[in-house]
Amino acid sequence: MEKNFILAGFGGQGILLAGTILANSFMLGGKNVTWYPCYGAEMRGGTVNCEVVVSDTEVSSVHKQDADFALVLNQQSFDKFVQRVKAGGTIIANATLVALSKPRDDIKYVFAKMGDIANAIGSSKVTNMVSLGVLADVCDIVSREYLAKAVELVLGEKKKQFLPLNLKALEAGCSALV
Amino acid sequence: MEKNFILAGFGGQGILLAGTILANSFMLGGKNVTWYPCYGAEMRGGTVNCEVVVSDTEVSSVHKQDADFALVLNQQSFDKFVQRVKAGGTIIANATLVALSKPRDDIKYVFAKMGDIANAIGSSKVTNMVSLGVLADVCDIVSREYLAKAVELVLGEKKKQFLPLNLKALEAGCSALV
Amino acid sequence: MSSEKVLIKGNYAIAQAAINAGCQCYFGYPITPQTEIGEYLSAEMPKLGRGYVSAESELAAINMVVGAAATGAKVMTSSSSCAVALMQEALSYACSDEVPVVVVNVMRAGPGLGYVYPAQGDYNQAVYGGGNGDYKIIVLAPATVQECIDYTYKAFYLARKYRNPVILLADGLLGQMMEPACFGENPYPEVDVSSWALTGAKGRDGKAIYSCARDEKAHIQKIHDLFKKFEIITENETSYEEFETEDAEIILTAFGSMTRNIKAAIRVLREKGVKAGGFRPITLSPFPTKRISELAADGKDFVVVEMNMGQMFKDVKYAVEGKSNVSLVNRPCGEWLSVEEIVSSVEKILNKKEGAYASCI
Amino acid sequence: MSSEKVLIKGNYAIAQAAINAGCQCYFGYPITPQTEIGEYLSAEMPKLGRGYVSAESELAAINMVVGAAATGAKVMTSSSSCAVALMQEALSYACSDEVPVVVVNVMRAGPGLGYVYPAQGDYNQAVYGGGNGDYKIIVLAPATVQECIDYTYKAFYLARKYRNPVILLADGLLGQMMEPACFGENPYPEVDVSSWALTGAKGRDGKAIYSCARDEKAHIQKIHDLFKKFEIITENETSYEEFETEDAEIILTAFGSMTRNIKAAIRVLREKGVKAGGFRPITLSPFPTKRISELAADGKDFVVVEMNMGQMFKDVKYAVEGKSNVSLVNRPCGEWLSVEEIVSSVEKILNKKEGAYASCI
Amino acid sequence: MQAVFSTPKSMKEDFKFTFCPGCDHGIAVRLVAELIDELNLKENTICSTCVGCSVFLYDFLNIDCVEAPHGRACASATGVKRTNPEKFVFTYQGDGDFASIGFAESMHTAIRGENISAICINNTTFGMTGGQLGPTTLMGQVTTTSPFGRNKEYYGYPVKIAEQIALCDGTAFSARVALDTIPHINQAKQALKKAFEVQLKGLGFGFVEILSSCPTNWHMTPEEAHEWVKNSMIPEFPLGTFKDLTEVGVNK
Amino acid sequence: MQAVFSTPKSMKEDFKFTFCPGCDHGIAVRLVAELIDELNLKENTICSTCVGCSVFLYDFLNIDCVEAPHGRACASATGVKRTNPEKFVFTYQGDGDFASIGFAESMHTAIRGENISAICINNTTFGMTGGQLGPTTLMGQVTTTSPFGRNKEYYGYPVKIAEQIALCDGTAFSARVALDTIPHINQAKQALKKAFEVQLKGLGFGFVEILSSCPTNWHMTPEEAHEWVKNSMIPEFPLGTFKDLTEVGVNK
Amino acid sequence: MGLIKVNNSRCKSCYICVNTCPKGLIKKSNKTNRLGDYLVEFDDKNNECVACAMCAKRCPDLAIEVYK
Amino acid sequence: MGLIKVNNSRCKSCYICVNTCPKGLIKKSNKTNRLGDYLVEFDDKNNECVACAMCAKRCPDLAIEVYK
Ligand SMILES: Cc1ncc(C[n+]2csc(CCOP(=O)(O)OP(=O)(O)O)c2C)c(N)n1
Ligand SMILES: Cc1ncc(C[n+]2csc(CCOP(=O)(O)OP(=O)(O)O)c2C)c(N)n1
Ligand code: SF4
Ligand code: SF4
Ligand code: SF4
Ligand code: SF4
Repeated sequence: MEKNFILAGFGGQGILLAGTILANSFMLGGKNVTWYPCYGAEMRGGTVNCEVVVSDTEVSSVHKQDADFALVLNQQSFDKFVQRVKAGGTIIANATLVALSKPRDDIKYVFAKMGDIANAIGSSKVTNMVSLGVLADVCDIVSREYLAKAVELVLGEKKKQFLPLNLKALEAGCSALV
Repeated sequence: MEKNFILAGFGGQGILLAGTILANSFMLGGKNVTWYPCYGAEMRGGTVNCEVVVSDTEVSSVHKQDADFALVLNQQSFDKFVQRVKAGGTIIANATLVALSKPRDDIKYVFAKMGDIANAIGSSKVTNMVSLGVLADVCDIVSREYLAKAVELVLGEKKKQFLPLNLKALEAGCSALV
Repeated sequence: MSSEKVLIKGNYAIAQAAINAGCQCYFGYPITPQTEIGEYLSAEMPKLGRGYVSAESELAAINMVVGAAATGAKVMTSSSSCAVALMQEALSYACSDEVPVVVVNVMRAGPGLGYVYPAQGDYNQAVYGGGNGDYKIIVLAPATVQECIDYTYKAFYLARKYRNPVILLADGLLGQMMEPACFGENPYPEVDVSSWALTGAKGRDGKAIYSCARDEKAHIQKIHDLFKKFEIITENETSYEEFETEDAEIILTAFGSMTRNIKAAIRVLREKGVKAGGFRPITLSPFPTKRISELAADGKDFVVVEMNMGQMFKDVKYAVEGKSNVSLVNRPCGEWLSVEEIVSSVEKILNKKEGAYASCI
Repeated sequence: MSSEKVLIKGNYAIAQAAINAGCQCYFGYPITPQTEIGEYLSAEMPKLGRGYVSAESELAAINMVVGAAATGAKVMTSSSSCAVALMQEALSYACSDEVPVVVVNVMRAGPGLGYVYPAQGDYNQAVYGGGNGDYKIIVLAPATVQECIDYTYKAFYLARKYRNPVILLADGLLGQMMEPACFGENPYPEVDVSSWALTGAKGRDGKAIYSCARDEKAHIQKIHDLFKKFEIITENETSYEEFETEDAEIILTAFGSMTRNIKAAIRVLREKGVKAGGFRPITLSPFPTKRISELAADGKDFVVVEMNMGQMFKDVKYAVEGKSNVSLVNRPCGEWLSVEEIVSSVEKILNKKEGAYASCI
Repeated sequence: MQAVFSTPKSMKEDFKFTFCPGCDHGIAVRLVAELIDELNLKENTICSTCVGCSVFLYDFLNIDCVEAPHGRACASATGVKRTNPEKFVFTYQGDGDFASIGFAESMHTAIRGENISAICINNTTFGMTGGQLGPTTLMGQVTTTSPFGRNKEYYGYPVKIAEQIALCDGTAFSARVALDTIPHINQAKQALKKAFEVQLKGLGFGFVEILSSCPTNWHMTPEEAHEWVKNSMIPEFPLGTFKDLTEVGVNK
Repeated sequence: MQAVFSTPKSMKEDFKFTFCPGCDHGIAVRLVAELIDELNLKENTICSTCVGCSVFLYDFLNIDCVEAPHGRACASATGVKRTNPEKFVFTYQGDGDFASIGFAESMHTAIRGENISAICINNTTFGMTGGQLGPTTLMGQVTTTSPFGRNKEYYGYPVKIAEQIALCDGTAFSARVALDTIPHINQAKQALKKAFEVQLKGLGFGFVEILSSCPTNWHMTPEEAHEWVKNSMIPEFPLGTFKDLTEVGVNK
Repeated sequence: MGLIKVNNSRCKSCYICVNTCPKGLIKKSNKTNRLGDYLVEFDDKNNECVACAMCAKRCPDLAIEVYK
Repeated sequence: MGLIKVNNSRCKSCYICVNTCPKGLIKKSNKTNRLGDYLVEFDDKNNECVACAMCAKRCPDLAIEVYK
């Protein structure tokens, strides 16, 4: 089993952090995992994305041409990565910023107003956490429990005060599709 | 036919110039020839020497381990290069500065008071030219005529005023052994 | 913490491993994709009372490293590709000086500026040098973040054990990716450097470390000694990884983080019924020429998979000496060759049996 | 004067040939044994209204040369060994920039400072670079003072014809020796550089010369194009000299001024009844791999004779691919291998038929 | 209506700055372009570009450019000028490029009195690589490689580029300017003009150090960044002309 | 009888200078050795040597030495000092080494305020390679690479090393001295002592530029060479102390 | 009497112009650029703009043209 | 009252000492060094040397020792 996830959005949406937490959750679950960032061809501005690959054996490539899951937080990322989801794969989009559209027939679509949910909880800054919750809901191999532990691990002592809000956002994401 | 000549003395005795003139004389005679300078292991002071190789075909090595002829203008050079003359080869020494001695049996020795001859002509500075004259006298393949032409060529227009003295010294060298 | 797994970036892994290995001072100048090594150390070294120097250039950094290493200090610098090119003169000196220098090269693309496209184009730069004269550097190529740690430890050890510069040749992928890894303890013993290190001429005559014997004969001897030393290094330290070579008919060969891709490709090929195996030099210098030669003598063909124009390919082919076929699957830089690309290229090669020619994708 | 023979030093021959080839400006920094090139040009260039720059370093000099070459100017620098190591970054850029740079390396010893012991230790430095990434330089190795002239002309021509850096790889022996030589006329036509040279954006848009395409795909293409260009260079310009190879059983191989020694050794060996021949690459890059391979396929053994630890030896062995034996007769620096030493080493090799192993004297 | 302010003609038509929002690099490039227009230099100029945030200068200015490796723009420009003395030749460099890795080349180009103009953008950091400590980082300043602030024990002191260049006998003009206010921008343009003119008159090396903001790596808004230029940089790097031989020519 | 002048103890017993007859390098080395004796530094010193006529310094001084490539002695010494802060570390370099190829390293070592002492022998030429034009060659001076004399068009101007170094904020001491007369030799020793002391006190970079003769490449007798130091060099390179923070310490 | 035109494809939403205009005639709009940042708009209902060009001189992206 | 000793293996015959000694007590001798140059000798018949050490201070080759 080897699955890869592309997480994408614009700078400031906490994409790299979300990817780090996802990767940590896999590590805590005892899997092999890699995380790899991409800043795109342009050096400044534009979208940011990272790729997380989880595997039972050693990860084969850390940066693949297509993805099993794409988690996209803005329109540009949707437009770009919808093309790179494998046939049969899933794209999970932040409907707050992404228009509902289904340009391909061979993949699954999940739309959730992650930004709105985050705002409702208290800050659009935790949209990324909401999105991870949605991902856990959609994707079997992503574990809510390990995600929560990973959030704690990554925030660490220094940012402990943000833990409750982040966990709440994660939680909210997990039940967003209900 | 390939013969090589080592010319040696201390800095200031005009060794490199003498070698250059010798090499030019061979070139004028239509031979293949190379000239190669050695400054010794020490960078400053000490002896200077150069090596001239003349050949009917392309010169095989420009810097050889032993020599057919050694032309030495001071004692240190004599001591060093007497060991590097080939068996059957010849060492030609400036008896003004080199003590008469024959440490080996298998080579020929020629001693001439080149410095005294040069002084007599007018300047110890032309000891090198005297030595070339001696060499021409001793060694068949070195031609007096081409040497004289080579002196003219090497001194050139700029140093034309020194030509007569140098030619005189060369001439004196040629008949020094008589 | 040391035996726990942590998810960490290759660059940080190298930096922390250097600290664990006892690195006393870091000298460096920023360049993507390895700037984080210096950034990490600028934060951590002062806390430990150790040194960090923002050098004015890589040329300065490597010469600082050589000076420090001459006193027996454990030191390192890190950089990338075009900037490592600036270190060639000093590396040639360091080999001749026999000082234990550690250089990390987290490769980006070339030639020239190369931006930050991932690549493995500095194989020749590391293995053949580019400084003057005859000298050899030990080159270690990690494939995972764990190995970034392991071989950083090893780099410091080998450098001191053999008084020879060591290059840790990583790539941008490895530097930038995170992966779970465990620091453990630096497994290597301390090396006694007191016989040669400069410490001030206390109770003894002054001694000097320099590159060039003053007499021709002695210099020739020195070079022969250096090469004899490297023969011992070759004997003792040549290191490689083999997977499923025993029954293999075709051996995929890669170095650095491309290793993971060939491993997966081998699995796929095996599933498809191709008897594929893998060979991965860990020390690029000394290169496992002997082992490759043995495998070739067994009639096994080679496919070299690398992100450059066939630099390691040439050394594999040199080792094979015509005993079997050697092919190349490569891209000069950019997107890492994917498992699928590798598999389909190998299949093409198998069909054509063309051997010994490059099949650049 | 131009058709007359003159007795001239290799260094001066190179300098005057550069003038004859139309060199517009020289940029350099002194280093023995090639300082005379700069000294000669500092006297002659001003008389011709051409440029001479005392650069502050070799690093500066090569970057001046690259800048000037980007405007289509004929320019050069010269240096030696350890100092050429400082040019590696810029040479990698220059290859990628495709600017016609001419670099003369009059080799001294290495590694490190190397004093001025004669040597041929920069074969790898010139042929494999040491800059980053994949690039190839044209390397010409003269064997006589006459060839210093001929290949200086050629270096300027090839650099412009192919928009590729050219290294003239001479050695201290050649630089310091005098030999009769004839300048003749520069035999090469002018190359039109107007399509790419920077001349100020007069009546057109500004254009730029840079090393790295801004998009990954374009950069990959650029590298492929550079390598395709080098294939054409290999096709058109690979150059070597063969002597008495036809019936030879053993072929002595050397480059640069060692060529004269193997020629003489072949004569001696022939006299002794050994069927010896000679092969001498003139372009070290592109290397005459194909021709060596053909000779090896004919069953001819090789003995590589060089003043280093076996650098060209490896390329010969690579070309031979196990088809015949390759031996090495070498010394890392210092006294040039004599004809007698070569002859006796070849005889030893013939007796033992050991092949493929180094027999360092 | 008539345009009283528009894009200089020597900008590329479709240029798109790769600088961050609010970065002063853009203003510096515009001033250069305006001067190229005003002095009618576009068709006669060759620029040696550098490696840093302005690496793509050749995509912005519609002039001929050659890219130099990091730090070597002055050497490259020397090569260009010596073989093309009639061309207008300038460099546009970051302070890391000019005064850290390339300091020997920069100083010696001044020492040689090379007839070129050099521009150095001093933003107290290595912008392109993400804000490390550079040769001009202020005492106490936090960067990614001076996380506890620049202190003398580890890092030493910032370098005074314009003063060092002014001390070189080959320098005909050396000034330090800033871009934080409109008067300063106007002064900057005047200084650049002089640095260009000394070249055109053949007087020697012309140099301008431009104090410039890097909001991204300073983690400030563009306005905060300009305040910081004013309050922190200018006191340490005084504005002014340190050498001006426009009238008399180089001193020997 | 008692020796009033003898060979410093920190000279190697069998040292043999490789300098030319009458070359001031020998005097400079002696002064260094005397100070090492007087300050009792022999057992605690590491020197980074250079490539130039003094390349064999390690054969003369009985101290630990590491050879740096041409121009990199200050970088090498930085490496030594940062890992051995308790050691006394100095460089001994030619002006070509210090101020031409190695100018970036030299300046930045001063800028960083590295606690080392650096000595630069200014003899207006590259001695070891046979007298080429160097960074300090005087205007009009004939060398093997300025056969028509140094002119500004081709070569630019000589560099004022001690002044440039003094301008660096990390410099605690910078002076220029000469060796042409006994009073000058005495002053030189005093300056060297200060440059050593600022290091011992941890005040920053200590630097001395020593005007020195090169009879060989100037084609002069030793006495003529000293006259030339006096009449030609000193007017262009004024002797003096350009910075002295011995008392107050580095300024920040 | 004055008028400015903002080139939206160049504007990077640094808002220097907003803070610079002495009459406060430039404002954040609610249009976004391709990075999702809000562009600026010229809002001069009372024809206050005197074409001083201060906004343009401080715009680092050459996004403003000024007319009179 | 004073006395100097010249170390002949160090002396390079630069003659700086000859020109330096204020009393003219150092002279070219007719002994040569290994390069063939004439060495110097101390010639102080009248015991004029005051051990000022000026010769030694200017000798670039540390060839002179001074005693008092
Ligand atoms: C030889 C080399 N070293 C390092 C780098 C990485 N690098 C690129 S730009 C840069 C510094 C940029 O800073 P500066 O020159 O101040 O310009 P800015 O980006 O701030 O405009 C560095 C270190 C490189 N490209 N080449
Ligand atoms: C990289 C490099 N470039 C050039 C040289 C050749 N070289 C050796 S010493 C020297 C200059 C010596 O001049 P200086 O530093 O002034 O010292 P001096 O010999 O005058 O004491 C040069 C150019 C070298 N060894 N290495
Ligand atoms: S990093 Fe700084 S200097 Fe570079 S473009 Fe951004 S703001 Fe400007
Ligand atoms: S060349 Fe000059 S500096 Fe060097 S040792 Fe001789 S006199 Fe002294
Ligand atoms: S100053 Fe320019 S880039 Fe900034 S907001 Fe205004 S128009 Fe846009
Ligand atoms: S000064 Fe010294 S080296 Fe010179 S002649 Fe006198 S004793 Fe000899």
